[in-house]
Amino acid sequence: MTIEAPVLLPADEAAPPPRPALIQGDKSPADVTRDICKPIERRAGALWWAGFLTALAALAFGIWSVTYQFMTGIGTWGLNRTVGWGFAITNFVFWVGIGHAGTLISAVLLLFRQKWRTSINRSAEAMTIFAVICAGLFPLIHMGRPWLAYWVFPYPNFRGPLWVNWRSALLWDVFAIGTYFTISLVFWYIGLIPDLATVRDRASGLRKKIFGFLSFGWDGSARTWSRYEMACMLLAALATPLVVSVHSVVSTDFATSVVPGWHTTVLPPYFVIGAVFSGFGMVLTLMLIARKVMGLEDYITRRHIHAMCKVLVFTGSIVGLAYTTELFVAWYSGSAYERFAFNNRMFGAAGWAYWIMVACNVVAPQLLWLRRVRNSLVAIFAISIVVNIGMWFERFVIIVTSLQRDYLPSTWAGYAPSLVECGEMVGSFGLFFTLFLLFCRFFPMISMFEIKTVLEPTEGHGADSEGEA
Amino acid sequence: MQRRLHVGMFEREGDLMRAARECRERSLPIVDAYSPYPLHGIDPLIGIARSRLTLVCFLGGLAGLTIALFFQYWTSALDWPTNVGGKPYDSLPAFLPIAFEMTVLLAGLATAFALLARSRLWPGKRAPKELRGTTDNRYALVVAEESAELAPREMHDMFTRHGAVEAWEELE
Amino acid sequence: MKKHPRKTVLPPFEGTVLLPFEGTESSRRGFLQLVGFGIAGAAISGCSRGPTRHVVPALVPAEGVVPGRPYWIATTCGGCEAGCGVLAKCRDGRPIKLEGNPQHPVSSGGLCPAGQASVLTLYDSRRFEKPLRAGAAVEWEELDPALSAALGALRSGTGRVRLLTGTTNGPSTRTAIGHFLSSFGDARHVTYDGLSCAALLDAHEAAFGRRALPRMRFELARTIVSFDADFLSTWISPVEFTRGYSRGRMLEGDTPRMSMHYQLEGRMSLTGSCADERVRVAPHEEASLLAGLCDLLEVRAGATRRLAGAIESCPRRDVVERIAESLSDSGADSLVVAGSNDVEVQLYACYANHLLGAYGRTLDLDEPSQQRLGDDRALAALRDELAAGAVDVLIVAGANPAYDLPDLDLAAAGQLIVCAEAPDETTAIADWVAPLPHALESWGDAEPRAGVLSLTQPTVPPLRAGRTLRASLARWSEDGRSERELLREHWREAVWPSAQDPGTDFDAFFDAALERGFAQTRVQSGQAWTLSADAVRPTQPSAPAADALTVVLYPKAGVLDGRHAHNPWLQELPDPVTKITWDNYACISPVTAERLDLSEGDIARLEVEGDLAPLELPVHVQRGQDDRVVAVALGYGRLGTDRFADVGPDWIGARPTVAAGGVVGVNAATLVATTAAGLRGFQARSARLTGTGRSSELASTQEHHSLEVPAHLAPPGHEVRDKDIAPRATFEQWQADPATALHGRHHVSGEDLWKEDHAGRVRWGMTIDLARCTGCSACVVGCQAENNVAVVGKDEVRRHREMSWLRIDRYFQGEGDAVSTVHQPMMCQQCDHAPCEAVCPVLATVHSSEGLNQQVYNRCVGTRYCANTCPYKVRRFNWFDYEPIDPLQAAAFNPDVTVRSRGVMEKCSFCVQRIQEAKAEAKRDGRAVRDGEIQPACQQSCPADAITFGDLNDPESRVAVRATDARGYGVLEELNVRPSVRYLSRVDHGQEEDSHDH
Amino acid sequence: MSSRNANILCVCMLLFGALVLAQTTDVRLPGNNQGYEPEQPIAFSHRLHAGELAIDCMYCHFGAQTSRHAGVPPASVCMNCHSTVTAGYDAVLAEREAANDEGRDERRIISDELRKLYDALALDDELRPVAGAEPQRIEWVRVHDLPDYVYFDHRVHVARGLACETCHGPVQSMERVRQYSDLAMGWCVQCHRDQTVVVEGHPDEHASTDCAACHY
Repeated sequence: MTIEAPVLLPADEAAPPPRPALIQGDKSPADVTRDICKPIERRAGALWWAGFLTALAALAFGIWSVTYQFMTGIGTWGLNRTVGWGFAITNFVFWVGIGHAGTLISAVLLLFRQKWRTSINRSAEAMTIFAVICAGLFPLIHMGRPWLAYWVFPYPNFRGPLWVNWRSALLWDVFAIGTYFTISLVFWYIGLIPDLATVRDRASGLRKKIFGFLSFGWDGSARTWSRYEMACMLLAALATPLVVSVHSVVSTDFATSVVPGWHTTVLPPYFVIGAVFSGFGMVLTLMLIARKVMGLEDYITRRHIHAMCKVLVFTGSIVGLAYTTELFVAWYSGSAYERFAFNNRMFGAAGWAYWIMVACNVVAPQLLWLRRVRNSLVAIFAISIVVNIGMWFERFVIIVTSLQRDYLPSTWAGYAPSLVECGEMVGSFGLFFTLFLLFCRFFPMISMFEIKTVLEPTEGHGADSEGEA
Repeated sequence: MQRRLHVGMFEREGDLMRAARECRERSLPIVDAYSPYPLHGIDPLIGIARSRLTLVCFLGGLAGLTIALFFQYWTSALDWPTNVGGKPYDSLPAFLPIAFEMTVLLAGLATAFALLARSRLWPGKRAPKELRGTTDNRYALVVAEESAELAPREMHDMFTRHGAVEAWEELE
Repeated sequence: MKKHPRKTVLPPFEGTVLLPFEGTESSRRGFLQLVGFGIAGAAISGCSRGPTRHVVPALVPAEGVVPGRPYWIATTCGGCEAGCGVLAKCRDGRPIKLEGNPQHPVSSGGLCPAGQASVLTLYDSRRFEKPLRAGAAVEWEELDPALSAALGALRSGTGRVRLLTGTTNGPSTRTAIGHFLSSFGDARHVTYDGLSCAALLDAHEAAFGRRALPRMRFELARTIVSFDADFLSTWISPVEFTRGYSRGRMLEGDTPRMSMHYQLEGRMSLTGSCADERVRVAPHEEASLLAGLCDLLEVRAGATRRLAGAIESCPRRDVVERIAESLSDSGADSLVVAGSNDVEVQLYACYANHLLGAYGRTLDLDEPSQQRLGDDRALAALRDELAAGAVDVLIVAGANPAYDLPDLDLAAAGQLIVCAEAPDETTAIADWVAPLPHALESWGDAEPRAGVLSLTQPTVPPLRAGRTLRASLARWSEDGRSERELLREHWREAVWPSAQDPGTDFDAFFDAALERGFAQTRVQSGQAWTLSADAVRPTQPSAPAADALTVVLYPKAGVLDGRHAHNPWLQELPDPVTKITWDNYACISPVTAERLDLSEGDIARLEVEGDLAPLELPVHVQRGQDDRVVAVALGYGRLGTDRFADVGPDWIGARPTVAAGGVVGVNAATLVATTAAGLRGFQARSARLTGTGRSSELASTQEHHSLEVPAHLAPPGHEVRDKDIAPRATFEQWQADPATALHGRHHVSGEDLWKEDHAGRVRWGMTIDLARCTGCSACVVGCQAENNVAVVGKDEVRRHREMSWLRIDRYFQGEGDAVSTVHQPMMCQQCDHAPCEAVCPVLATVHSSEGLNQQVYNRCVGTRYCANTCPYKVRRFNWFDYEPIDPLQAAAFNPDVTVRSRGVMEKCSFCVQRIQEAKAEAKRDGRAVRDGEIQPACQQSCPADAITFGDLNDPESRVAVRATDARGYGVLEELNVRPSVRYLSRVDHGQEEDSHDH
Repeated sequence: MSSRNANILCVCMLLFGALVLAQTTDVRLPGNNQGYEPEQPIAFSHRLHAGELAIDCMYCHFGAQTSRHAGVPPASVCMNCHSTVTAGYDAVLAEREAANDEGRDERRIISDELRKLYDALALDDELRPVAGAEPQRIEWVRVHDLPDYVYFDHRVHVARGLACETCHGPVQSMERVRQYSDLAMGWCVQCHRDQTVVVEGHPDEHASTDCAACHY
């Protein structure tokens, strides 16, 4: 049941804002509620079903692949004694990276009071969580004996007790990813509570019960809001160094080893910025689809998209700098193995992957300097896809080309993924989109209460309107 | 002792703020205000003190740091010292990443739980029905009256004067 | 789902000890029952309480045998005719590992890959369970009377009986054969060798009047010239020769020595890869080269010029002159050997040795070798007889002529009686098959060298129905004595009287011989051997058509002439030179490959002269091979190797090792030609090689064959990685400065960022002397047998998922004649600062207080992170569960080593089970472990004594002394991983390398 | 509000109850077979042999001194005594009395359990081999069964003077052998940490806590 609010607003007499409005269409809070709740209150459209079934099919392929691999062995992958990590860890790093944009948008931009984030932060955070779920699965399934994966946790046991190896970067991963997932989930859910209450108050029947349960009895009291804002600030302040730490820790999987091409100190910042870059690529992809499919053009405006394009150009350039730095350090190290590793990365048997990476990550985003490109949604969408592909290749290049040719020439080998590995990669995309589409369908995918704070003022507030979100 | 609560329901943020300011001027204790989004500037009018969540967050983080560092040291150097790659038993630099993650984890969880506990929010809790509109586009102001010092329609009139679409009173 | 690695599919056999003597029917059944029980038990293990497990003690225990305690039985290896002495390590009544017998006069402790692997053949379920009559199983009780009757009928008449065997040097068997054949009017014993050395024996007959194979003493030779003789790998007695060769290249002690080794050959052999100077020659040039050499030696020796002017028509005169100079400098301390089966070539080699005075020094005719006795001319006579239908009964024993000798019409014999262990090409056409026992379950003897009598005794009651030839012949001559009695009687009558140390009591003598595994008899010495120089005549140079290739047929280490083709360990053993497994192939030089437009793995058609069916086989491009030669390995395409269709894991991407109904490799024995002299020629045919347009990926364990990195990727000055991985110096450089090879290596600071707080009392370490290592791969199979290393099949090897804990990295440098080769055994380096340990999240690989890099299978969750960070890439991951193809072969598992299940990492453990065993024994005796008491399987099997193991913290220990040698270095030690394996850099007489100093 | 409190109380009580139950009853993790006491094919009494008769453990389990496995004795070891002792003393006395009373020669009494041993060895009542009968193996049930990836060596522990009871418990008072210790890794390691070992010239060294001491 919805409450029809009487439209009492007078005509907008305020001067036009200096910049295009964040939210278009002169929305009132009631419009916001109605618009954003609409997709979750009506039946799903054909486009949603098409996307959902496709994602589900991909997920099913992934589930078959994982099941077959668990029953048969890691041998169903294309790995060998030389290349012990391939698609799985590439996908792991890729997905962790994807997650970073969500946290960046919700936490870092919150701290910097960037108001344009309000339209995209909810779904970006959801994307983070789903991406981290996809990421977390890969270290699990890449284990030879995944049914013993709980051994990586330091739980009390009857083996002495025998603990875990705190010096292993893989264990750091467990804690970093675990913390990242937990904090992201908490942050996301706390952000959802007021909106869940909104949905609750518009709903009836079972739906009301479910959202009533999920909204924790939220009533929008000023005392709660006060604490709520403080908590969000604190969580944002925690999430900001956390997001930097997570990909730094992931990079130590490589940086702390002796493999030439992995063993390099530039990796942590390189990985973090790459993660932000790839994450924004993915956010752009999703937002461009979502605004179209869910009819949210008024909320995710060109201004948002332009802002994200700027981030993309900026981070893409830093990524380019990181690639150059890496080459310089390899040369400057004087180590023949390091130099060889990078020569091989560029001009060796798998050199094509390196050049795909450079073309996608460094060259393609530079097109966004052009206004024509920036104004074409199709071009932006294409670039965002290209960035995703490029960043996937970046991880592939780092992991595989370094392992393929290390110290002893006798053990040099190649790597080609198997059907099962491809199935698991496709499956992870299937899982990601399945979860994301379910999220779009059942949760308000734009933060209503935050949008309401950034609506253009409809009347003079005087001294009252100083505070902004 | 029973109090009378006067509730004014507004449709514009500014209306509520003006009503609240008047209450403040007339020293009428504002119990709370309900809004679809945080209202800035309302805290001093209601008399909400700065939240102590910061302290909770700090203590949570401190606990995480301490537990992580001690536990890693205890398991690696005291309980079962194991030679791992020739590294010292007490490999402090290697313990830092996990110490950091645990700091963030416990700080974040402590903050979140403190928020829920302090605001009395839990799964399945029922929200007051009367204020339903405040999660959409309405703003409610609740003013308490200790003893029947106000004229019966006085509060209602004041709320309406500031643009309230609804106003009522109830006994607590 | 299986939760934990399985130790073995057999229970620990508590108390089920079987006497190492002649088994009875019931005990054999009991053994097999237990094997069956064990497998059933393993299949259902893994639950928390698990099934009830039973302990089945023997009712009456065998004397001195305690369940779970290993014991050794000295016996003789049955892997080939070399007759190496072995100690069979037995546990709970069955042999699980063969080790070289250090006291044995022939092999002195080493054991070759084939010998190591022969223990697996014992547990081969293909072996005959019953005699066969025309392919149908019968009982011995049916076969014996029938054959006795048939043979008895021939005894009275004029029937022709022929016995065709491989080299049979066991005196008791030879006596039995002689006794058996003498009862017939027309009976003859024909001996042949699959890998014939008949020309060598015939040449000595022509030259010295006695058909004998001299004992070759490589340890005494200062200059060795080998014409295509692969004496370090497959030729006659490789273990003995390798030991001698390595003693001749001794850099320790007061008088370091380094023999000069020239190898002239067409293909690239393992021996050639070890040579100081290697010259590529085509087979048809060998005679001219040797004649030219003899010509020069005649001049130098001042002998009658029988070959005057031969040097003029010699193809590589410069080389021959250099060799002649070196040889005459060494005088009698020289050795010229030739692998050719051409009498002319062998005669020249004889003559050269004679001119040098090598007979009596490096060549001993007083104690001749009996490791090859085959006579190809007798074989040719048999062929004619068979063709004429003139053989009434042909008995074939311990040989597979239907495969080796495709031109022998066996079916033409009136009756074909075959004695064989397992089905083969010959038993398939036999009228009667009388099963032979495996060497590890039979009584027997061998005389590999005159005066050395090596005993064979059972280590397990017969698992199958086999009966030795000696016993069968006796039975068919109505002699009912048991095998042991037959052997003892022969020894009492023939051996004891001439024994070197007979004692007074025969029983004591025989028991002592059984305990040692051999006895030595007195041989006549000081006999004057005069060479009748008339046999030496000038050669007629021959040259085949310019563009034709000469086919060189050669045996591969392991499979040899095909007798071990059914052994999965040997099929998966990488060829020491090509590193290819599970196949034979046509080796051609890079130049030839380019000329013929063929590349690695292309399937080519090999058309040979004569009306022989062409062979289609994949091409392998081999550096250092002569451009006019195509080399193909013998021993492949064997019947019954279709058993390997099932080897390896079964999954959707699996490609079978052999197609259904197919066999491993291609049979090249059809290309063996019979030369004009009646000898079998292994390099006699010329051929053409053409591409078919198809290709098939060869299963090679090494993809990049050189220490050279691709030029366009190499940082300047680092085009070759030899300095950090395998540095090398010449003997002269070494004499001037023993550390020459190590100059210009990376600086190794050895500094730590932290204080070392883990010093242990003991630090196990190993040294590997690359100046001694020949790359023979005995250690690889020894390790596999000791540590239950799985066989994974061809497809998995192609995918670089071989499981071997110990591999031999082989690097070539240079091209053509200038190819130099490094063989570098590579296993876990047990680094003190192991990169693998730091990365394991669950502490599944940590360092022990004794310096071992431990891998705990049951803790491993299989992240493979450790393998990624291992700079040596020696960690092996269980991609699947690998089941043995033959369930019975699970009995060969070492019960002291966990069998790893899928999903866990494994690697060399320095044979920690042996360390633990030695420590336990030392504790029981209340003493410390003695230096040398612990020998890992690789060290034990090494014929070249290249590997030393021990406590590096004990300055007196042999390993500590070797580790401090000036040649010592750690591979990649500049990474500061502190490997516990120290390599001693290679020293040889090869080309001097310019040491690039930094 | 009160119903919520009641819910919380219920959960707390349940948790407490579970805790108490875990403490008082013998709750073990999967894989822990402490207390396993299977029935054996022959009701051999360790209480009688090791306790009353005080036969040394090593007399039967001779492998413990020289081998990894202590071993279950072969039937021939039983026959060292049981070729003469064929029944319990009480039964023999009763037969003697009965024989006295009835004025006949004593008969050889064979107890039911020993009958099984003789049957296995294919011996008749006079302990002579039965013609044509094959001896049968006795399938004892294994009590102390370590996982396959653990290598425990009896000989080292016996050589160091460790008493059998330390791990196997008071076997001399057990009618049927029971697994006394939990044999978990923590139990092994605890002892290895406390125990010192004397090695020539290196007096106080702990028993090894290296992984490879047991796992290889």
